[in-house]
Amino acid sequence: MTETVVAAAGSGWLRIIIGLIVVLLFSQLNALFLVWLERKVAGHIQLRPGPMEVGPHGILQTIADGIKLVGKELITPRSADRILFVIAPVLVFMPVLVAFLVLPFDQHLIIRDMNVGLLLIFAFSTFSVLAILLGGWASNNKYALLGAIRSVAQNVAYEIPLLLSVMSVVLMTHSFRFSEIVAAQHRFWFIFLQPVAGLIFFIAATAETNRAPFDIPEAESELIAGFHTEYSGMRFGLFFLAEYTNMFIVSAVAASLFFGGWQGPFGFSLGLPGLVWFLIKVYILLFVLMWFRWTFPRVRFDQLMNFSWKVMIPLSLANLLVTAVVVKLI
Amino acid sequence: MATNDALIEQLRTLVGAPAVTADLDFSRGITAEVRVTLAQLWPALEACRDAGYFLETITGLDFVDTNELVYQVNRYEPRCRIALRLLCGKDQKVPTVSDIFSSALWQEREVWEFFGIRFTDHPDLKPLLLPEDTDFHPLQKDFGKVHAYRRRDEIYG
Amino acid sequence: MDEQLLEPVRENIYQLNLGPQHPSTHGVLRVLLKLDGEYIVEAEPVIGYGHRGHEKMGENHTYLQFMPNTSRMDYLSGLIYNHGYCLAVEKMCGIEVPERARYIRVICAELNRISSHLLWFGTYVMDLGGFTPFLYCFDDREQILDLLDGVSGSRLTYSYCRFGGVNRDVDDAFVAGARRFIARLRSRWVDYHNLVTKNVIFIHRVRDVGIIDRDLALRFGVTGPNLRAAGVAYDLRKIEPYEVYDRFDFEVPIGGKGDAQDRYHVRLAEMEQSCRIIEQAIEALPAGRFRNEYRYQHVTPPKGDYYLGFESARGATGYYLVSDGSRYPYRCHIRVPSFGNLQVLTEVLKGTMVADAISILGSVDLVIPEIDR
Amino acid sequence: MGYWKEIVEGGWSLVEGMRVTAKRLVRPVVTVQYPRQTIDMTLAYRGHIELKKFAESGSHRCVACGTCERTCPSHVIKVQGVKAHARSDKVATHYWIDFTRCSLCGLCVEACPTETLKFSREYQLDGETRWDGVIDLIQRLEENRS
Repeated sequence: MTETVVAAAGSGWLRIIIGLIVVLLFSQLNALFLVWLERKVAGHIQLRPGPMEVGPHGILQTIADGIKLVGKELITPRSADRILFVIAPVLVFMPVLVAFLVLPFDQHLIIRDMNVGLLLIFAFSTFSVLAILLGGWASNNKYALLGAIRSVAQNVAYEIPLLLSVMSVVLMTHSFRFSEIVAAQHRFWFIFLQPVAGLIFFIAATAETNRAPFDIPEAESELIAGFHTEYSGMRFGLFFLAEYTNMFIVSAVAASLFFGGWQGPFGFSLGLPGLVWFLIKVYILLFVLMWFRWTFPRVRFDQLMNFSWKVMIPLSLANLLVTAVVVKLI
Repeated sequence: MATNDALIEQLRTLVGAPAVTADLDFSRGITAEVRVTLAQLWPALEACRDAGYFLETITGLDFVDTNELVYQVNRYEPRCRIALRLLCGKDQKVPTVSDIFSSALWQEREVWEFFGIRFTDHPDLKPLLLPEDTDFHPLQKDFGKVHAYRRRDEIYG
Repeated sequence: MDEQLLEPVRENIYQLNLGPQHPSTHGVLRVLLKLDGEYIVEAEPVIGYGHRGHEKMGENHTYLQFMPNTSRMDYLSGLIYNHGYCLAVEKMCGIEVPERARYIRVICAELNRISSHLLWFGTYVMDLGGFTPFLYCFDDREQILDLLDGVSGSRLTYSYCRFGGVNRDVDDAFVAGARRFIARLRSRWVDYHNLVTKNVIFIHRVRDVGIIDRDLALRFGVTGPNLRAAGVAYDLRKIEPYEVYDRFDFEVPIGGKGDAQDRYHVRLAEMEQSCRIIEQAIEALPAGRFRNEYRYQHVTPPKGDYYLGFESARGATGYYLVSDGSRYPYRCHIRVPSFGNLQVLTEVLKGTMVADAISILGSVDLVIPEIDR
Repeated sequence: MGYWKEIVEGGWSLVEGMRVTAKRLVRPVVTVQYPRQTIDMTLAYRGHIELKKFAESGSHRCVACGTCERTCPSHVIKVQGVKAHARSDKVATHYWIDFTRCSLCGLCVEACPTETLKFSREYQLDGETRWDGVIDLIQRLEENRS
């Protein structure tokens, strides 16, 4: 059915508009669901049930929370830079939406199958750093500023291994186009061919999304709430939703690059449609991200940088080199 | 125990034998009590520090006729709690011992805010637990509800 | 970082107010930090937000009336404070305590110590960003609270000890429960070590962080596990055995360097030693009265002063009581271990990062209301 | 070599940690869903104080001696009593406690010469004003009787 809808939408503007509406709906609902899921996972890991009151097993809890957030007063600190302060939460959410345009949910369920899809995602994901920096700076709060500074340094440091590990995949497929990369994994997922790159990508992606154990820009026990210390109401809500949408995107990219996207393992689809395979993989990866968060303590800022520059980057460079040589030889 | 005796002997020579009361039974929770004067405080505490003691606590006492400071020093092993008792008049200033024991920095601030006993040469004598603009000394016996305000000899006779 | 390195950046130094409302200052501690980027140039703890005037209250209450206050200073080891206070007054008045009561007190005080250390363990890992161990510890701690609730009727501020005994007798259910708890706690260590102790992130956060060595400790009067982590076996339960501690076979775990990792290991080892004490005390628990027949309401100690030092979960604590022969103490001074343990941070925090400061603040196990009194 | 060893060992320690949390993930929860489930208080539980009802008289034995009043560190208790006639014992007519200031130490219970005080086992003691914490125990006893 999805295929007919997509086909009916045809190409061009109509497709993009419909795509955007679907993306908006999906990303919002998905983020709400993820928040609920995170709380459930956290709860059960910690031997407690998590949200239970609103809806069956608390499934509607995040919607109730969202309504509460919408209803809250938006407080702008007196000494804040008002314009930047307001822009930052919007800016953090925008690039997130763009990324959905090129994600391959299924063989045909790609809003825009660009030949630079991969680059587009990474280009836009860097935007969110800017938004965090703006938010932290504009708040005129030392904790927020510290969080913003940490965030920038961390993102710069982890962008490199992230891209280098992606490059190994690109070298193997000779393409930045998502559909081709996924199609190339028809038989073997790249996680089997590129385990090191996959691992590095996942770790760097955890850092990119500011998730524990790399959540130092927020660092609750150190910086109160980091860059969004001063944000309230839906402005905070946007930062919050963006975090979960970001998680979804990196998991989706990881699923497409290393876990065969919409394809089943070793070419067996087991009768499941591509979209289901894709979502299964994405949610498993999301679960792992949550599992990380509720298991590990937070790394320290300088250790985080050390880890990036001394371990991740050399490893990914070496991996890239080996990949290049092997690809050349074959 | 030898080291303890050595220090007590040293204190005896510093402040005079009658001022030192050794209590080896520990019946009042201390091994020795030493009465010091303002001038003897420094050398006595320095001797304690050099013998490897640490400052456990400084307690102020407010009597009708005088204030009293009790410096308790102790060592890690074997136990030897020595109380140095310093009588200081109502408006006498006490030399700070924060150069000997850093922990006195805060303890003297506490004594100052609670008893109004001033310490000379203290680098930062401001209230510790009370708000910075406090102008009363709550543990003085003329502050607030008090059960008894006694002369020193009524208790230590 | 030494002074020379800091000199060129003096003008870039800014102040950060860590607290009094901050997730990691445990209560109402405020630390004024002078920062250069993320590095701390100067740290000044500002305390007193929880000052209630316990020492003044002590002068205005009879000896017995002050007893409930004692568990409200260090609310995490309230029973140990009760215990110490009752011991001090009993020593002053020469009150004999039945054997059974003394054993019960030791058992409960050690349980209280374990619960305090467990809470520290959980909150420390939480300060470092790991939230989950905190709740596992609370699960364990809940067992202790249930046990102590069953005998004392209260879960945090016990007011359990009385002059000449304890409030209620322990029953077989308590003894069995304590045994069960010890077995349970021992079975949990494997998981705790896998989850926290061996975790590479955790190790990097605590190793060589916030070193308090012997000399520094001596200068600032640091006591308790923080001192023992520096390799000094100073435990008042051994050095000045009060109650019946001299009848038990237990060790005083010590560390080496005195960094956060040593403090962590010392506290974990101490829990095991407390378990050993409890086991022995349960084994030897004599029959008899849990309290003297005469219920002391108004005691009038003879004139003079008395100092009683005891080991709370945080270090060497002491009550200094001056009696003027009336029913009210003339002076009631409390030596609290966290006082020195916090003051030493003015030195230790220098040159560390903000993240380390949190780690150090957590590792010395501060209870702010205890300092504020 | 140490470099690789550290990476591998460090990584393995993380996996070990994740095993611990995964194990817990499938365990039953240990918490109690409070308003829906409740736990019985232990026998020793110290709620606010209450007057005991004695079988032989069907009432309390408070003689309004005021020992509890004097023992209480926080001045929570206020007792009033009357003598029916000059030679009879005093009987309490009012026994107020201000629960908001009570620290539940239990000294009053021990001090009571007629042993007419006990701890209630109530713990849901919320109120809207501070006066909701002021309870007349004698009135409460009467109400419980009817």
